[in-house]
Amino acid sequence: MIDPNILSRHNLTPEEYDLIVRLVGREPNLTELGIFSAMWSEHCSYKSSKIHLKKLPTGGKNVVQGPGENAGIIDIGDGRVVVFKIESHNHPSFIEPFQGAATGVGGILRDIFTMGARPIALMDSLRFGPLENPRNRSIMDGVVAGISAYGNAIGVPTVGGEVYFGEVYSLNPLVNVFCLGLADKDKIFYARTEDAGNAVLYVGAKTGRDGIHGASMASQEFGEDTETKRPNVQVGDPFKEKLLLEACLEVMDRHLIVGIQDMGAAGLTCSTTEMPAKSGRGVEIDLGLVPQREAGMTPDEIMLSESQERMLIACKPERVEEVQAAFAKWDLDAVAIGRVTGDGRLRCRFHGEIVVDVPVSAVVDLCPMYKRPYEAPEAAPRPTETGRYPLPADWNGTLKRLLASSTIAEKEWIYRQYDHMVQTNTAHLPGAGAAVLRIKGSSKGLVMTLDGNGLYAHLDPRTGGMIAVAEACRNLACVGARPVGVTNCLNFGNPEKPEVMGQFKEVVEGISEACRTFEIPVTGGNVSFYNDTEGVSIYPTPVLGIVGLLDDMAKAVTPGFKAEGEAIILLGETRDELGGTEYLKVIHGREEGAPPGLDLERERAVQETCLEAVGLGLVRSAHDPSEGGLAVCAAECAFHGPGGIGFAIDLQGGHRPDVLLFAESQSRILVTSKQEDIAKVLDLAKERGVPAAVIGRTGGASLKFSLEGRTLIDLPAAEAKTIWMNAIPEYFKISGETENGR
Amino acid sequence: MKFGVVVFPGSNCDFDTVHALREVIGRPTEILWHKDHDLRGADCVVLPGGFSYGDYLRSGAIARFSPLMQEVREFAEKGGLVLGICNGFQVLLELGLLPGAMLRNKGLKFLCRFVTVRVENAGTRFTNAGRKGQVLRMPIAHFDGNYYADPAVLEDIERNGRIVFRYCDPDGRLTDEANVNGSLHAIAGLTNARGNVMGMMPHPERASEAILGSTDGRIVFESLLRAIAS
Amino acid sequence: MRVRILVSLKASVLDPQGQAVRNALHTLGYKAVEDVRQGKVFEVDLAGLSRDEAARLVPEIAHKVLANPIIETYAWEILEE
Amino acid sequence: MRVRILVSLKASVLDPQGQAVRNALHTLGYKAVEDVRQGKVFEVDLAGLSRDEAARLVPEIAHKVLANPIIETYAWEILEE
Ligand SMILES: Nc1ncnc2c1ncn2[C@@H]1O[C@H](COP(=O)(O)OP(=O)(O)O)[C@@H](O)[C@H]1O
Ligand SMILES: [Mg+2]
Repeated sequence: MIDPNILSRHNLTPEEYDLIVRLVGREPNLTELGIFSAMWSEHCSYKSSKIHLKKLPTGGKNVVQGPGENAGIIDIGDGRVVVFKIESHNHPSFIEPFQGAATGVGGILRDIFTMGARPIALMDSLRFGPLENPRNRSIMDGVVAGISAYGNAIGVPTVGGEVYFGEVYSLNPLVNVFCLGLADKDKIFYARTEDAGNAVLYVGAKTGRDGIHGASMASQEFGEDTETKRPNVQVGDPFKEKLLLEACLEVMDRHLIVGIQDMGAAGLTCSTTEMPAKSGRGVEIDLGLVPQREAGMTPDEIMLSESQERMLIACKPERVEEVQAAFAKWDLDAVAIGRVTGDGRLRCRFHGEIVVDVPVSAVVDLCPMYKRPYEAPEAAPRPTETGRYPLPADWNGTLKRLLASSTIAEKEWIYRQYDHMVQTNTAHLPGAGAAVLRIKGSSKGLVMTLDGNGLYAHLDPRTGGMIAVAEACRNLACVGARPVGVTNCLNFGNPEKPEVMGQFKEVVEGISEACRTFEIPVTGGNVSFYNDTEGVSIYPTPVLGIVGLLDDMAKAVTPGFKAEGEAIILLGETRDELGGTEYLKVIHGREEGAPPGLDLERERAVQETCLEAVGLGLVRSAHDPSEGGLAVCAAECAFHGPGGIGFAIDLQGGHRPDVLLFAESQSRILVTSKQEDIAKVLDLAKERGVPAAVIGRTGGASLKFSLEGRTLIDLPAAEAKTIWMNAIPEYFKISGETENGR
Repeated sequence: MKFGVVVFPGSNCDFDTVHALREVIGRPTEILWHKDHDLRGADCVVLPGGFSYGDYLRSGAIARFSPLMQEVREFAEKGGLVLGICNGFQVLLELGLLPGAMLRNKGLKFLCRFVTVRVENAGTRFTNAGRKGQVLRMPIAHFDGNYYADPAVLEDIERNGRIVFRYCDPDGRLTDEANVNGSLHAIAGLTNARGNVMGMMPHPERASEAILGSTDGRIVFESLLRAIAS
Repeated sequence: MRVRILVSLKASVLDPQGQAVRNALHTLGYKAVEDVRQGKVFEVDLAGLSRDEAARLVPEIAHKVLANPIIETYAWEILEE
Repeated sequence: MRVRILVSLKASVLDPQGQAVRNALHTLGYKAVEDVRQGKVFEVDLAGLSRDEAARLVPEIAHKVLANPIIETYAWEILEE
């Protein structure tokens, strides 16, 4: 009855099918096959990635929960923990940008509050094709509106994020969403059923035919027929999720439940197998009791629906009524659909008949793991020979073009649509660098950032992975915070292609090496494979989410210049490396060469210098050069300062002017200090062997760069700022163009 | 003197407001559940920001039917002090305690940012701690803050000093650009005829602590303290 | 019985959403489009009501709940008995 | 010519707005209301088009701009020639 056609529709190989038959002890029926298909999909099983992910460092004295749960947990002292995680929603966002992104936010929020934490911050990492193309504009407009609609309504601030633009993302936008929650250490909840006899409750939205086979869809390439193959798109209901959030936190606060799991990918299937599997139990449910939005749903539709805003709860039988009353207060039903059993099987009844009877451990733990063939990427090309590129004739014009490039330009058009202040913890507004949140009732602060340059990882996967970690940590160091934990979202093409698997392996090893150097644990993450459309893979795009702690909020530093007449000091050094830079891409039209090199020890020394200088109160502003190099970095410091304080920087030779201005050499931080503190900062650098020099001073109304006294750039700060501010809004000026009637 | 903050399903600035009133202003503050019928002795009822009932249908439209709103209406009719912030303002409009309605922002996007507003009337119970013409810096965060009322209503509220705040530039000038959501007469806050009910789109609770970038919002809360004391 | 209720902005109230749609259509080259007004439509299933009862009920809920009479008007029709 | 275009969610797609309206009506005691689906309506003025031209143009703009074909469907009618 199960023929190859059915198998391929379920995205299972004949070998996997044979294993299923052995594990179940007979031929599975279609519902059971659907269960295996979803849970053994790449998206849920990590069957291609697990052997590599094992290399990541996950331990540490503050780690309360590493990978393996809905989110990671780090102890931040005072009886409190932070719970955080990043997730991708790339495929759904391509199909329907608004709902895809919105439900991505809904999903990551549930991952956090299902553990007992109140979500206090969201961040988003986005990749789109160039905005010259109206299709890309419309995708971006929809994605941003979707994130905004969900996050704003539920009342969790979107405090930061990042966005890059590149042709490879035209047919495959990336939408990664990060969420962080705060919990009391003694009120953490896990996806467990505990003892046999416990009740199993279904809470939240009714089940409809939404996103059926979403998990296996995220585990397939998109082809031309994708448009027609669209499953039912899930629609997010942030209002319902807000009720669910409050009700769940209430039953947890009162310790009325023993375990809980959200229903995201693979829906009821995932929760009814993972929860008992983790407790070594089974579950028996009656599918007829599952609240349904549509008439005539079949057992496999009920089991595989990805309707949003639902949770599965296990509680002691004598608590059922109290739990139901707590949900009723929030106008939600909590329906007892079954109970925990001792036999380790998932058994589902439907109209009195048993329609599913499978061992949960087979579904959850016995998916075959693959060591997919990988092809080491070609050796990174030698450092680009800078001499091949003609020197620009017009330096002012070159800086202007870079400031107007979508990847560099101001992202206010995006973050103004996000409520980034609700919950009244946002101490530094979005715009530059890391997000900074105060913790009410404490002098400590939380700092967080997302980072990942896909072009670097494309040109040299290992270095790209390392740089993503280094840069994220550097962003924290600029504020004055030390990293405490890492989550990551690895966006790649088809893992069945050896070259993609090779990129994956290298990136993971790079991340791993950098995290070991910085001694930070990876507490979780997400892998999104099959980001290919019509056979073309995206650049390998690791996105690192790093969370840091500030001991004293009052000492936090921002990137904007503070006053005229202060010294501008460059920690670190600029090297002759133009490969992979935004400058090469925008001005010379090339995406090539080796990305900037990274010496992890040097990186550490530079960050330590900055951290110590901030701790001693010697630093007035700090910002690190990234896309666009030193020139763009200094310009941003000017733009973020009050009233547009300009600067004059005099560069010393040794390299071509374009290298000095626009190279993206790592391990550099631009700080400003009062005149009387210069020597102290330089001494701190010297102690750690970090090159450091005063390269200019703040003041005036222009952005001025000279090379050994000879003017290169002299641009009115106000004019430059206008270019940088208006670049993205210009694309969306024709109001409503991409509204799609919404 | 006691505040009461109403919690509707979907309210999300309720705890921010409670925090500002209890921890910053230092006054006892009751949390009022929308299904109750009891204002718990509050001297001033605050309807907080958020997305009550998801803001489905229209912002604030469904919240107005909450059981507690009956009490709030009676309280207001007897002269009790009622402050609506953002979504709370929208609820007051839907409830008819304040005139007019909100349309979508002129840019058709949700807008979250600091704005400056000018105190138009420092004689109200919500602004007596400020000065006429004073420019206050507070955040806004809304989709539907584009105030609309019939010409007759506008004339009435103008004539009777019921406009409390107008969007202005940092120097206090009224410009098209400063009127970020396109409100008629740049209205950011107004009172009822009797002066005991005010709605405002900016969030004073988000501008009550230096660490959040402004303390100008405290003027609203401190004015209420004075009003109740006298 | 199924009824349809159309809620639209009064003619005197500016409709920024309709304007945006019109501008978008113009940008796409649909010059024949002179004006666009955007509104809401509700399809409501009613149980056990006679025509007369519906004719009393629908205007009531439209006026009280579905439309904001300050800025909106409504119209309704029966789709199915 | 004036046309009316109704855009509604496909039947199987969740309609949180319609649900919220239905719940509100129930709370207010309108128990006869069984279900509510909310959609959008556009009234569009077209200049200088024949009936046939309109019959080509309207579905095109409805599909391309007014409705999101992934989750919505549309219907249209001529209100005035
Ligand atoms: N890139 C990664 N690095 C480390 N851990 C990861 C990574 N990707 C996934 N994981 C971990 O693998 C587990 C399964 O992930 P996932 O399927 O995304 O969880 P769920 O879908 O249940 O929320 C999680 O604990 C997650 O943290
Ligand atoms: Mg999960």
